[in-house]
Amino acid sequence: MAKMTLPFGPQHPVLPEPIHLSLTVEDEIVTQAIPALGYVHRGLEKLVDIRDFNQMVQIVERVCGICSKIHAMCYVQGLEELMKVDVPPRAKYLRVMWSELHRIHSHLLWLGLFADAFGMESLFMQCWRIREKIMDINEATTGARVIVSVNVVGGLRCDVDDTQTRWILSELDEVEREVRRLESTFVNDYTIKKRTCGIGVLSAEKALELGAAGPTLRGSGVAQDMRQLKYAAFDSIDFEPVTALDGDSYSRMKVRYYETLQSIDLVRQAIAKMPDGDIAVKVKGRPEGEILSRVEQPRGELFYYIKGNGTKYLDRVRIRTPTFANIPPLAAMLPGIELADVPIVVLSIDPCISCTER
Amino acid sequence: MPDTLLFLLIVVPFLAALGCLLLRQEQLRSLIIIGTGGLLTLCALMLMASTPFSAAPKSILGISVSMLIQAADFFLLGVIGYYGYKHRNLLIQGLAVLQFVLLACFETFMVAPGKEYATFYGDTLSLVMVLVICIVGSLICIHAIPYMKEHEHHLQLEGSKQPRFFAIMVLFLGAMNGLVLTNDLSFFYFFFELTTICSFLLIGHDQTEIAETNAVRALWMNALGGAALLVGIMWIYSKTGTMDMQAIISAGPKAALLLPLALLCFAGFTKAAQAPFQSWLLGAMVAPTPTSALLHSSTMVKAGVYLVIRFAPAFAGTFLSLGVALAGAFTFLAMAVLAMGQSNGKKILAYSTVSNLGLIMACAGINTKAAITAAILLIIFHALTKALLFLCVGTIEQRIGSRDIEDMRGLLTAMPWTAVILVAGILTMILPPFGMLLGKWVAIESSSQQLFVIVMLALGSAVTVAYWARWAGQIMSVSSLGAREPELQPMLTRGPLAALLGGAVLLSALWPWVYNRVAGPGPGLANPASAAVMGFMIVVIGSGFLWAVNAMRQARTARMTRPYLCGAPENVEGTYVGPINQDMPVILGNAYFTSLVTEDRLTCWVNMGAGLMLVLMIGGAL
Amino acid sequence: MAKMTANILRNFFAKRATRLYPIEVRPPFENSRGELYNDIDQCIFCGACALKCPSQCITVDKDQATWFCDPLACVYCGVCVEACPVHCLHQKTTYRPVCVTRETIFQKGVLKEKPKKKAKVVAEG
Amino acid sequence: MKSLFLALIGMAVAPVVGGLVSGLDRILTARCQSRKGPPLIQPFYDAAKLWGKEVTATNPWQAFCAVMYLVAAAASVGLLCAGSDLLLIFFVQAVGAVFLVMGAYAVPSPYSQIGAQRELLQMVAYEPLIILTIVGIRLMTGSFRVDAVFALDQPLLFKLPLLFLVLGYALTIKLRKSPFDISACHHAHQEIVRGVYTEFSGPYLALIEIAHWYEVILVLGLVSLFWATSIAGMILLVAATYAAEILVDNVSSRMTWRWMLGSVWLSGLVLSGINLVWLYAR
Amino acid sequence: MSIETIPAALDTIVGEVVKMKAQEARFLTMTAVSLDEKTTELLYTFDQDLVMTHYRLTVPKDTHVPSISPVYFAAFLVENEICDQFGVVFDGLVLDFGGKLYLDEEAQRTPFCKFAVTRKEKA
Amino acid sequence: MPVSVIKDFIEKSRLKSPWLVHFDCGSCNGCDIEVLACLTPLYDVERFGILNIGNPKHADMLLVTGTVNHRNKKVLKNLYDQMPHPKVVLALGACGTSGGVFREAYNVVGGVDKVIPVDVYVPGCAVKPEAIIDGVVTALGRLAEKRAEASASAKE
Ligand code: NFV
Ligand code: SF4
Ligand code: SF4
Ligand code: SF4
Repeated sequence: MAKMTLPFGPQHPVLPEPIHLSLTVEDEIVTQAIPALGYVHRGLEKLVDIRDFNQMVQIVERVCGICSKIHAMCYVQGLEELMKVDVPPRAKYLRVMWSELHRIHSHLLWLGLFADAFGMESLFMQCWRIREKIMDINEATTGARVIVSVNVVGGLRCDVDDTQTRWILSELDEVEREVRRLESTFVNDYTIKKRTCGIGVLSAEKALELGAAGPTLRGSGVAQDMRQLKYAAFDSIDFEPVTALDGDSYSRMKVRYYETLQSIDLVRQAIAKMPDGDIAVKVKGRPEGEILSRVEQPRGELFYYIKGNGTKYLDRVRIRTPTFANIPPLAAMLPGIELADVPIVVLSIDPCISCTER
Repeated sequence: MPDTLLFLLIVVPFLAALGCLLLRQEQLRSLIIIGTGGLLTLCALMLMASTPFSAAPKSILGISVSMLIQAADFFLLGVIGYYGYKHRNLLIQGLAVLQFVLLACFETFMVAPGKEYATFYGDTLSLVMVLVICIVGSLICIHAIPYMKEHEHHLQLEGSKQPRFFAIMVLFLGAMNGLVLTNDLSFFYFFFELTTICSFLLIGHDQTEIAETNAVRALWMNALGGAALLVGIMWIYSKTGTMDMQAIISAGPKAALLLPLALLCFAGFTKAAQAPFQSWLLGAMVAPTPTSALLHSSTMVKAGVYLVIRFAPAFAGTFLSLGVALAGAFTFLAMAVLAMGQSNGKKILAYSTVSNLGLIMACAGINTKAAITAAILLIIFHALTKALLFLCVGTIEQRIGSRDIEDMRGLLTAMPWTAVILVAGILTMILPPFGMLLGKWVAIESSSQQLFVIVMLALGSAVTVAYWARWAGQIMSVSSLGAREPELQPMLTRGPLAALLGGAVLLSALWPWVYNRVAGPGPGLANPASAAVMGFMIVVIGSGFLWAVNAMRQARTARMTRPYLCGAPENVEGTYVGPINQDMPVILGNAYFTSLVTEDRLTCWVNMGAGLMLVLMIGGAL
Repeated sequence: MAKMTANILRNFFAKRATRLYPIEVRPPFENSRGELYNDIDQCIFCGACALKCPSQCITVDKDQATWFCDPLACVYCGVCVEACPVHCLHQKTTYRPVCVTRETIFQKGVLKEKPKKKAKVVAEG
Repeated sequence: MKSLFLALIGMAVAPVVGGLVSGLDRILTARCQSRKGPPLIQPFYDAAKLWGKEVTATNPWQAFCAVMYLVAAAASVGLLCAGSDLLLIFFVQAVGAVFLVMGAYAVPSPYSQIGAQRELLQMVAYEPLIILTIVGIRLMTGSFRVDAVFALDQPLLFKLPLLFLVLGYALTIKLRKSPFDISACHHAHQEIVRGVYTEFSGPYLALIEIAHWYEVILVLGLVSLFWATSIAGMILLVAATYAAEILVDNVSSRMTWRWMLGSVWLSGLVLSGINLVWLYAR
Repeated sequence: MSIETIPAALDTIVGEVVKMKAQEARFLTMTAVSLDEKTTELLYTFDQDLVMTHYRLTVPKDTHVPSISPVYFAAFLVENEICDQFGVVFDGLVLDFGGKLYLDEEAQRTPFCKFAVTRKEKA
Repeated sequence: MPVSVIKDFIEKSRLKSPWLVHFDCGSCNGCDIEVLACLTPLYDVERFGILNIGNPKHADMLLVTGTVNHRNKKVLKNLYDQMPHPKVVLALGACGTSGGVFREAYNVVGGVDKVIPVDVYVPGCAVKPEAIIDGVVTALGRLAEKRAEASASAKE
């Protein structure tokens, strides 16, 4: 029957970011989807040649504005390991706190965008309204809403005091109440289930084979989370990965929804267990040798390869972001779905193109 | 006066056919065809003045008319049998033999010379039919002159088969005229069989394998109808002892006659290609387009609906009537849905024909005065528009080499004139204030008392709009003005198209008058589209039309932009820069709902449903 | 759907969340990182800020005693502020206002007698 | 003469009221999302601005279609106000719908093409329902005319409750509200951008906006017929229906056309069937 | 400090990867580092239950490397990226962007290779 | 109604109903999410009649975030050309205004003004929603100025 080709992106209102999919549809069923990247590629890994390893912290933070804090954390953790720096414990807990705050804001953001993808504008508004509280916490504690820029090699740049932590906790209570209010909507709503259940199914084997990461992997029932590596202060924080079994868009949504709640709990734990003390140590020397660093981003496992050569300029930084890993599963999921479901499936991996292309 | 006109309307085509066969000279043939067309049109118009009338010509050129018909009946059956034998089709042979035997028995044993009655009769219904046959039919024949030339040129035939083709075409008109004017069942039977043969010959005209198969299919289905008709006639005769149609009809519904009338309706259903007999008409698409146009608009299928409408008063208010309504409405809906799944332009037209005839049948089945009026109005407007659309598609096909509507995308650049005519034609099919829609409106209003019918009509009419609008839309789908080369066509191609469209528009504008003329005098038939309402619509929509034309003219000078393709740059028109910086073509296509509407699968269900309806209809008559 | 309806209705009857921005301005958080300003009298034109800036948007000319910053390229990270040895560089709590043409910050001070450190001048290409 | 006068008044007033209703709709929707929302006359600002924009076109035929859409929508409102035949009103509004589709088809952009196809499917979904509703009214009043409704001494709603629900389906589709904002959505966050609207720009989009206001009035007019016995009842019913539409819009996601066709035809037919059978049986 | 790696050669690498797949390891990524003007180093990283395994492959300039994307579909993206940035050509890529995954004509070719580098002052 | 009243209303409407299209031109998402945040309840730019219309053909304002690179500059240009006049362009964030931290990366062209004329620069990294609102207001001022200039020069 009559086929149709359409460009999906680079500028498409459903996609906040410029990615392009060349879709072929027949009777509104996608038969082929070829991705095209490169609209966000800046080549910032290459900036190691002209920016020293300290300046690179600011640069890797700007790989992506949504997960910027965790990028920096991954990078500095790698360097700290390479340079054998012992980070003070308080800094570790603070890192957990901010990274989980980041996860909350990222997940709320995504839940909103996902709601928008299936056309529920009010839910989008609701999620983003809640998210503003987290943004306020960010700004109040770090000085910036989005690119919080708290990490430096050797620790952190800023601290929180008691009044602040109390305020954070009370705000989080509020956030939790509001998020829980949406639980039955996200999990039980008829129209949402109708639009997401069984759409874009990725079995556990397929997910592993295609190298999926993060909620996309956990939505298929694989309990793998880099926080199990116990980086930063995760060694003393109770943590159990959230999973869902069906591997469809609905499962991925559920994973992210419950991770939001989990992260609220993790922030609370981090604040509760936070010891007093310094937040940074002075770092001496220059990085030399190579190191790998992995952390869990909102979208999954982030991987940094850092190679230093004894000068203040690194030899190579290689960033493998979770979305980079999730693009092949996406490409495998698209054929066979309805055109109307394309935004849902695309968003269900929570794509972040600026991370992917750097 | 009517006698002369009758003679001219029925006999002249026969003579013209003979002329076409014998005078094998192109110019002369064209002259004969145009002349016959003109004459028939004139006669038909003149007949308007003298309806209703009845006549009983005894002899024609000195031969007794009834004798002639009797002889011709047997001859026709012989011909059918011959073709059945030639194509090794046992069913046809059987049907021919059966009818032969039955007819022989009938003529020899049963028919007693009864009292005198008019063998020809004309009322509004027949007059409308004659007008449609003569005017639309002639226009089709005229359009066929350049068309067939091109057609044969394209096929690279050695000897021209045009004489035979045109002979049958004009003969067809005569047969149809006879069919709608006769008042004698035996005459009716003759003309009925004659149209069967003619259509068979026309469908098989190209003599390709597929053409022959389809022709044979048409033959057996129609022969089946013929047999049913014959049995019905005999039955009626045995009950009433007369062949006088008016006498039978005006006697009103009688329980005893229901079954034979059901058989008559069955014959009508086969001829009008109602489900489950739609396949012969779909198969008829292989014939050259003028044939399709003729079969679909003014002749053949209209004979089927004519038969049912003619006898409608004889079963008004009975269960049979309801059965006809249901079967018709079902066909209307089912064929519309099937048309949704088609991209072959001619097939869409074919399904739409069957669908619209279903609507007409449904009107006949509803069988109130308003409904019958609706049916007649639908006949008129359907014939005009459908002929127009077929001729357009034929013209387009000869130019672009395809009848697929996907290939007609952006036809506006390639064939601006025809494209506009085609779109206008489609719009007259589905939109007010044009006749088709107004007819449908009267139909729906008159069916409001019958739940199932109205539900199917409501669904069907929505689907109808969808498949037409889709086609019309994509014809206009062009991305930039580009250089439109002016379209060159022979006058004989263009004239009929313009005349048909003009006719449809004009008659729509004259709707109140047409309606009153068709409805005739009588109580309780308020015209839903009174002159005031029509006036309002014509003024508002008409001035809107002028504004729109003006806006379109202004838009010509506006800055032209490229279609929105998510910002992907375009290097070459109709492409966008996709992955690997390659120019990806923008391919457009419609959804044909392959997952829902598969022709094969659905047809099977539809046929079963329709068969059930027919059983219900005939069984209900018991 | 029922739950969502409850949500919607709660929203409808609750106070709206909108802050009517230009009319109603929330005071910025006190440690918000905003626009840079250089207390030029204090500046010793050492160039530490220019050296450390990840965006390389500061140019210091120690001979001319000028301090130049491209505020449109500045990413408000505050690294320069932390790097300044004499703490003459500050960040306001608000961002630089929007502008309709490219603007730059150019400050000229007086050369201090003895720069404490020997600074390197990085010329912006 | 009187009805002509009414028709003209209706055609003049409808866009104003329709625009205000759209503005109110936006405010209420914003409130549901705990936002402030735009000013009430925002739709007029939008339309005026669009009217003043540069004229760009991809195909002049678009202009034709946009004008015809507006004219047909206005004519149908006019006929409604004149108390004319309900089916005719419906058919005239279909003219507009068809021209909107053709306008969307006129541009070889996949988005508007898919939008047009879906718009057709939406028509396929809602048209039968409206016809059946009209038939229901006809069974109550014995006539297809609007003015006959006003002669009743009891609101139609009492006898046609299920058909009113069915009409609700049709309205949701016609007003382009979730879950049926499938072919075009008021905001662009949809896989086909703005569907049928994608390729109309500037003044043509303004025309379409205005036509949409007419349609809002037409639709609300149909709703008001269900309580034609008192003005207060009419207003109340219209307000309640519209509020329900806004609510449904806010609490449901956008569905796919397959779901729409299936559910609308099925539940619509069953509901109207029950109601009609009940009417026939009486 | 250096990562523990298993050395691999051009002709064994695909076999090793197939083995990893048989063990149901998850393909993480590949990392390319330009060692000097003439050689590029490829690091294949796999993950199994949070433990990483690396294969190190050193490729001289202008050598074609067999693609592992037929084994792990997921590798197509990173191989294309390396092709873009380092000019390493992979044979048998399932989806080959031909060095245009990220970069258009106007941009510098193979920007990550040493020979393309103009290094700013070194401290 | 005199024509001038309508004309005035149209001119006023231009300032009352800016529809925007947002193009992420290789931004890090930091600015993007702030643009989206503007639409959400706390900032609710629909108060000003602003709609994120997502389609250049309907838009009056082009919001560009992020650095221009070699691939998306063509898209940017294309989008700009598809917008009907009158239109304004806002460059958001350090990246949009100048290229920000990525200015020197190999695939970065620089700020938005390297490709299309920019009317308003909104600094920040990431831009704050308030700043975006300020930017839009400034842009509307620019629009009014431009219209006034144009009509003045037309009168001469
Ligand atoms: N989470 C995350 Fe990133 C990273 N790294 C990734 O794909 O978001 Ni912008
Ligand atoms: S670091 Fe401080 S003192 Fe040195 S140049 Fe910069 S502003 Fe001046
Ligand atoms: S704030 Fe950051 S980017 Fe701005 S001038 Fe200082 S160091 Fe450079
Ligand atoms: S200005 Fe900052 S936040 Fe905005 S896109 Fe650039 S790096 Fe990201």
